[in-house]
Amino acid sequence: MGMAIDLSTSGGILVALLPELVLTGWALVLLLAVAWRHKDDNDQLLVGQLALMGLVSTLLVVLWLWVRDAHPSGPALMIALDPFRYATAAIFLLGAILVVMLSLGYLGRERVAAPEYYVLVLLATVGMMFMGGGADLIVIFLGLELMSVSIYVLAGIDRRSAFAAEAAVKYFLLGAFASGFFLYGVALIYGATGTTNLTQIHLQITSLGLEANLMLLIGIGLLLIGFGFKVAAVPFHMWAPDVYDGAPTPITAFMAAAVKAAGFAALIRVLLHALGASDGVWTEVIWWLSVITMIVGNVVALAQTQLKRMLAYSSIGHAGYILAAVASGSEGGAAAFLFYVLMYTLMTLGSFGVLAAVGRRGERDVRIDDLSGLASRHPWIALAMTVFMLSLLGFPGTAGFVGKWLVLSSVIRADQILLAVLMVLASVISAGFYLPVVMAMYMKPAPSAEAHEGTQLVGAARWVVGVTAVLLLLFGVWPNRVMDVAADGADGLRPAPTRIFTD
Amino acid sequence: MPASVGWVWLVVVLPFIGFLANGLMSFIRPQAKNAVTFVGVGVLVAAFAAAVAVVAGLAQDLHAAPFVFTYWSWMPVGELELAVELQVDQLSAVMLMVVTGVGALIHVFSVGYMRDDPGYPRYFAYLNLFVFFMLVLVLGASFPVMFVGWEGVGLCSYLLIGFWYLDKSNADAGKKAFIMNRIGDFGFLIAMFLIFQATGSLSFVEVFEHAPSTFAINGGMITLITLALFLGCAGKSAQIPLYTWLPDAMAGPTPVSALIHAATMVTAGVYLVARSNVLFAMAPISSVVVAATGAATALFAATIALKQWDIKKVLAYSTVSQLGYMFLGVGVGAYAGGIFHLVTHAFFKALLFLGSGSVIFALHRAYHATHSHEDAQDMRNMGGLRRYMPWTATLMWIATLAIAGVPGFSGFFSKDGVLAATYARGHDHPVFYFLWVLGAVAALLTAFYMTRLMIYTFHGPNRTGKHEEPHLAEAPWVMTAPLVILALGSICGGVINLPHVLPGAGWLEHLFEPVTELSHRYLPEVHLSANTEWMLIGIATAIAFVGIVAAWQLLKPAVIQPAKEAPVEAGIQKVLLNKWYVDEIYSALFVRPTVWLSRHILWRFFDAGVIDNALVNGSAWTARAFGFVGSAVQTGRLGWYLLVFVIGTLVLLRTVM
Amino acid sequence: MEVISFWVFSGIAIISALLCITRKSAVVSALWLVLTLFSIAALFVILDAHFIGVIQVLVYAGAIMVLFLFVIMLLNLGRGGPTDLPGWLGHAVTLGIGIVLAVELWAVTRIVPATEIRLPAGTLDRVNEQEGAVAMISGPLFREYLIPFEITSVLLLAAIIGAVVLAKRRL
Amino acid sequence: MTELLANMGYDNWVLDALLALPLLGALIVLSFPSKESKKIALVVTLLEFLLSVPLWWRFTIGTAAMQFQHSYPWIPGWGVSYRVGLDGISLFMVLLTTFTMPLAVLGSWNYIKDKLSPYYALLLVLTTGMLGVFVALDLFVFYVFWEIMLIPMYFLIGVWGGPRRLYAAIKFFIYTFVGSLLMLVAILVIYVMVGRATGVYSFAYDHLLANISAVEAWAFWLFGAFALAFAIKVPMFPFHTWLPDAHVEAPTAGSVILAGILLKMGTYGFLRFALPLFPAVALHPTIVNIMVGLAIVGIIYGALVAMVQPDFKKLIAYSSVSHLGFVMLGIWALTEQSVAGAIIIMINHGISTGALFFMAGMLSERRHTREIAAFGGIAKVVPAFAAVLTVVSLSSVGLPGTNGFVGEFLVLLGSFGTYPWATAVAATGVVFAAAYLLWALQRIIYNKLDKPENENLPDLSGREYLVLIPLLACIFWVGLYPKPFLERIEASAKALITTVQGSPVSTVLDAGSEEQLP
Amino acid sequence: MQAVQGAELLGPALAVSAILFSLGVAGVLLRRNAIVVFMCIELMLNAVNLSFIALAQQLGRDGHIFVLFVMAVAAAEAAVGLAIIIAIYRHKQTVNLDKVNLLSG
Repeated sequence: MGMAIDLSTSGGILVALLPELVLTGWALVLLLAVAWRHKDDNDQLLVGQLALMGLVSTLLVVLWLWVRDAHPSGPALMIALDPFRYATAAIFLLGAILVVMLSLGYLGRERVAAPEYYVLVLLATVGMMFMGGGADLIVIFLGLELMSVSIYVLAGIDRRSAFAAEAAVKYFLLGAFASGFFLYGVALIYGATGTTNLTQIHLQITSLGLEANLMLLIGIGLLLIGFGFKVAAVPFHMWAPDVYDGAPTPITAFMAAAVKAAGFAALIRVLLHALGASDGVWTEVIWWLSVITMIVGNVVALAQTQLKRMLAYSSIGHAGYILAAVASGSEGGAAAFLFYVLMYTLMTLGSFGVLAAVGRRGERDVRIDDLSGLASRHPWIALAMTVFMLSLLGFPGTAGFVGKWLVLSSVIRADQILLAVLMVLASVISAGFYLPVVMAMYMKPAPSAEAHEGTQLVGAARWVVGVTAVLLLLFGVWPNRVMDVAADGADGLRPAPTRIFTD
Repeated sequence: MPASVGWVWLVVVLPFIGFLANGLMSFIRPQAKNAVTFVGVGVLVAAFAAAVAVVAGLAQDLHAAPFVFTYWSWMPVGELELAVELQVDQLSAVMLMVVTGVGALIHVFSVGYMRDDPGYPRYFAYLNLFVFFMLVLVLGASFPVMFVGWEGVGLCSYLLIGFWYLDKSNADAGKKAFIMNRIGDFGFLIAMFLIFQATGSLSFVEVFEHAPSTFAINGGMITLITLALFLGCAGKSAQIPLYTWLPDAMAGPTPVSALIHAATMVTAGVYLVARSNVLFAMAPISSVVVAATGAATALFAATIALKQWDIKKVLAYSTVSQLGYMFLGVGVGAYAGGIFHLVTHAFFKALLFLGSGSVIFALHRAYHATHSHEDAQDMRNMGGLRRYMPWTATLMWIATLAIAGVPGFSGFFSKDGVLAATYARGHDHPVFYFLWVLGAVAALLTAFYMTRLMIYTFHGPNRTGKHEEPHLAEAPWVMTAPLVILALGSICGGVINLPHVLPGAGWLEHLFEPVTELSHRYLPEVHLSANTEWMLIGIATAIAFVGIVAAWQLLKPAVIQPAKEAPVEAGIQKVLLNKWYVDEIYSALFVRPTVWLSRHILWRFFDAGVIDNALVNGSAWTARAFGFVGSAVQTGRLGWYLLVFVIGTLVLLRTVM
Repeated sequence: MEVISFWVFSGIAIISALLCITRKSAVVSALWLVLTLFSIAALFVILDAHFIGVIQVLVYAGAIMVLFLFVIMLLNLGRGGPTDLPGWLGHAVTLGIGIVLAVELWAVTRIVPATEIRLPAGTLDRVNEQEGAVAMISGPLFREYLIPFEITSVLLLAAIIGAVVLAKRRL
Repeated sequence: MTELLANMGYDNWVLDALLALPLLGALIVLSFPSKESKKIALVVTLLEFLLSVPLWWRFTIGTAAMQFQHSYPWIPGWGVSYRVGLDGISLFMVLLTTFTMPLAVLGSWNYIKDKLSPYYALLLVLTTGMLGVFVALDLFVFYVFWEIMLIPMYFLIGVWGGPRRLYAAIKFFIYTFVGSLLMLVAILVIYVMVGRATGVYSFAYDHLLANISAVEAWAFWLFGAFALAFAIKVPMFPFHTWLPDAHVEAPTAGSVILAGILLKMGTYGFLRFALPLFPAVALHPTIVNIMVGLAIVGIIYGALVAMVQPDFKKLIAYSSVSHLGFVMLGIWALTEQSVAGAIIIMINHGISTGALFFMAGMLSERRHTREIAAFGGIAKVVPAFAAVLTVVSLSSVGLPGTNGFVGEFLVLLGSFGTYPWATAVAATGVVFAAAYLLWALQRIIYNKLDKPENENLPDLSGREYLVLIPLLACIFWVGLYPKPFLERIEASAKALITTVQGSPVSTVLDAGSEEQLP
Repeated sequence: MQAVQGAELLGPALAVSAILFSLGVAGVLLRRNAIVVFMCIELMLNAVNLSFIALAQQLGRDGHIFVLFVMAVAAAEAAVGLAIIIAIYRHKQTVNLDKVNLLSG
């Protein structure tokens, strides 16, 4: 029975917050480094490496807490100490690590001279970790804002690019707008239950029978809108394609993977942990969100010619799949989410890595057909890309399939078979835009002799692409361990109705 | 059991060996004609010898029950116990003799006829294969095994009709034959399924044993079965409505026409009816259908034969007509009579064909010598040939008299037998009198057109052409010798089944008693009074002579012009010349509509248009179209995005409240 | 008395908000917004949140709005160029949506928090008198709400960095 | 010999070896220079075949039980285990596969000119995929193999295919994908519901089969999902339109494998899953009418459309639709003869149609066209080719003495008892079959030799003989002495029939399917 | 008396906040000037704050703390947001959102 942490003591709080503190500390170190040296690319590289160290060390701390099975001795105030937090934190950190690795070469190539980039990546990650680990709506809200603010800036960090600036302004205005709704939702939930602590909210709802309280319901609705925006659920998704399109590719990957994951983590924690009692309401909403999201995302992706936008829409589609897991409203669904989002992070980072290798200047101009003949020039890159595409498609043998399988079975266990059917139909549609990528690489001749000469994976990006591809195949064939971990991560997330807990 | 009967497998295997050997030769040593001849003819002679041995074995007890030899289990599934087995009984014995005997003769003839053909080995390979399948057909001890031979001979006929495949019309003829046979075979299959459903077995012995206990006489099931079987027969034996392939089949080499399309294969239908006489006897309606079809075909084909100029076409329609007689016979229950006519017909028709073969051979050589491209089969190019080829002329006259039914010749007895049997049925039901009349008229026409053929071919002035005349000559002995033997058969073949008024009558009928005794329960033989018989004989004789004399008087070979300057026919003559336009009608009614439907409606419109474009690609396009709509909605204007966002909000709040 | 003042300030807030969103010039809008914020501050005070009211004036009306105006001046949008207001259709749609949203949100006003979780009347007043307006906030802020408070600091740090990165002249 | 193998524990490792060997081979092929690849591939496939041959003798006749069966846990947490086995039905599918692959390699010998190593590697991977489908006894594993095999085929068509290969490839992929994903949902539903009912969550075939009653309420929809997936694969009219494109565009070996093996996966699926799992639905009058009706339509329609195809490969493709219509009829007739016949046809179709595709490939290798009109009279220049083509066509027409007859005869004979009228209609198919094949035959090898480019075509080469002779041998073996096949099939066929007919006909449809909607 | 007053002021306060929120949303929809849009968002946040305070009066001071944090967040957003707006102005010489549509489809 792992180590119990008393959150009423400052020491306990320190331990509980250790990962966030460590990462923030590293962020400050980076800041100093930036202030000290910010002349040329090497300085930037140095900062990047420091950031990598920071993320890795934080990951170790998280794993330490997880392995020691740190849990609160009393009520979990403000910050949760449960496997779900550790699992999500690990995923965010993994995503951030891969992003930083992609960026090391990328920033230099694109001549983005802003070493603060890495600081902001770290701070955004801190924000995500608070979203995944917040036991109180206020913490989740602040985490969300911390993440958002950093991402707003990161989206527009390439100040020479008008696209980046536009992406930033769009993302910022809509984001602020959305957090207005989120906040209103928090206010109403607070009004209905008199507290913002997730566990307490659950207890209040059950003990006072507030399941159908109108104020609570509207609060939930507004909350869902706020989250819906963060995870780019239709119809709150309109920002996503443009922002993904305009932002620097590694940041796009970061948004598509980690930011979305953070949104889902918080959403799932709030819905299952605090609002599980009134799931009658939100499952229906999520059901609809999921359906339209997966359909719109995949269908519109069919019409894309640019690779980057196609991936953007496809990530909307995947948000739909994850929402389906949420709609199942079970810990099984949460476990499926953890597995899926981990694998999804790998695929996304990998495919954007390839994109970054193929394109230039934000990769906006890379059309799918520009990949023609890539297989003959760069067989390994093409192979990796094929793995990513098949995995995104959810094809057996890749981790994407296992993920989809888990989501499906969680959905079916919740007897929402129609949702399952719609989900597979949506993924049939997705074959219509994933396969052409493979087709272009292998089945179309290179347009010209000098095509793909510029294509190369710089530095660490090579590792990102390679490792993600290998992992996807590995977990596709042997997912056992990860599945168990995911199940453990979701364990006890949804409190049993009868669990009485003394304040 | 007499041991020699057991050699029956040898009879079957020998021709097959010949096929394999010659088939191999045709690839490795196409020029080694002597070897091919040795093998090709040798196996047939050997098979004949073996067949004689088998029959001799059987002859030790003419009333023996059928000998069934099982070789291996073929398709044993559940209650279906299907084995590869041969059956030797009186009926198959007779067929065995005909097939191997006539077959051997025709093989010999072919040696001369095909001498200069580049496809010589292939020809003999096919011919041997045909004999093999024909033997399987007649010896098969169950419907499926028989069916193997049944379709096998069809295949060989297909291959041999299209032997000179580089000419499209030959290939067409072969295809037509095969497909029309397949239509018949469809009936055969259905019949087999029905029989299996009813009796749970398919082997002759069991089926016929169980038949009486299984089927109600004149019941629906038995009628259906027999009609289905008869559809098969009609296809194989060129009866109305499936006869049109046979005349076209003359595209093949003439010996083939003699063997397959006169003597053996086309008679398989008759054999099948005779073989399953029990079933037909239990289904009077079907029997009447058989008889009526036979009579009608006999007459109809005879009319067409009247106006054909192609010597082989005349013989072809004559064959169809004669087959009609055989069906008339088996239809009225005179199974022995039917088979009897089959045997005699095998002799004289083979003789006629081979004779015409040597005629064509002669003209062909003549035209070849002068490099002219006249039609060597058109009687208008012949005439007076008896001066150049006396042997052929004489022998063919014998055959003509036989088929015309001149007393004493084999054809007279067999045809008279059939007609007498038909007449005898008359007191069961008057319709048979009508059939008898049809038969009689057909007999008249037969006498007429055969005489016509002889006159135009061998008598009057020669129309072959100045330069060709010197080259006209008798065929080599290797071709004439078989004719002589066949001629003997045509003359005295009748003795095996003399009318009842004569001493030693009905030998064949007695021979077949073991086979037909069951059916006699349902279809007892009616014996006419001696007077009636004499009367019928008289009528038949009269008919024969009237036909011959009429032709001799009416037709003036002198006025005929050679084919190229011949005037165009008109009126009924034209209709007859064009065989009542049946081919045209069929193609307009069935062939072209089917192809058109398949190509334009089924394939282009439905398959490519509806299913593939509209539904399959259509759904893909629709999805993509929605995609374009979706990305058009993505205008890039923040105001619009906010609007969508807020509208979504309103809806969502509505749902939660 | 308080009730009346509540309604007065509410009226002011609403009207000035309305003007804020409908005035053509950005500067004017900004000024109307300031007025709204002021009256909201007043409402805070009426609702027993004295400290917050003060902060509202300081932070919002003071700092944030000044920042806005500063930027407006910087980008010299003072004297409006072409209006940024849409045509009548835009107004109509907006009006419709606004009303619908208001109606939907209005529903919450019918709900009164369950009595079990409500404090006895005037509790905050009493706390106010005992601890003073500041201590009443600062107490929990540095105890239960320590963690959020720290997060806020990081948030502000991030914001500063971001602002600097984006706005600094040198590329 | 077999004892020796037995002592080597052959029965325990053979299936694993069969699945592993090709993958290993693929790696070897990739790791060697590409000029070696075809030799390696040939060796590997031959080894594979030799490895599989003893199954013939080691297989115990007269039992319907799964043989050579064993399993290892794969994802124990989810009741997924690698579980393989053979019965009388799958035995022949496996043998057919291992028999076809070496020929496929030989058939590609000169046809494939570039990217050799990946080509042969994919062929080998494909082998594993197909074998996996036939031996899997765990629905999860089955599904995985079922999908896996799409990828190699997709590349074979898309990379080495004809001019419209891209279209054909993606069409093939998505068409199949639609069905199989719905099947995945169905599998999961069964898994969950059976798990709920029994408390044991497992994908094991026998477990699900034993407790299938748990999904009674859903049976109709689940059957539908399975049936759709399989019907697309078979392909049954009207889900057949991917077939002509795929066949025409695929390289020779691709077409051969498609026709020879892939299509069988559909019919095999019906035999192994759709019927045994949902007998009640399968025997429901409405379903019966639909399936039998579609089978017959397929037979006639396929034949008629085949008749008018200008492209030889397309003609063969449509003829497949017709042939597999017979199989479906036989399966649904559910008599010993018809089911056995259906399985025999599955084998025949692999042999005969495979041979036809090989020969079509040989023609297009020589003339770079598949248009029937481009040929004519070539029997004069390539007699051996013509002879073989004739024999193969006739076997496909179902001439007695060849394999084609045995299958069609048994199916029709068996079905006649169950559906006399349907069978009567189906029997007309034999006439149409003769029509389209003989017509094509005539236009290719007979008629005038009027195209100068045909005048010096080379006749069959030694390698081509090597490909064709085994097929010819099988044509006559199955045609003349099918007993060894039948006796191995019989027990399983009988078992299938008893399983299916042993259950009451479902009332799901009568209850009105609306409330069955999810 | 205060209880009564609080009880009866809660509803109105929530109503006012709802109206203000809606006005903010309406403003966001109405305006095209990025800065004004942003101001309207600030208005929304304030509306929410009003709800918090009104509820806090009934439920305890947690609401006040929350409002405090909201203000901090607003400040942070203001800083970043205005910086972003300046950045876009640098590229486009305008802050009219209708002109900001390079990215679309």
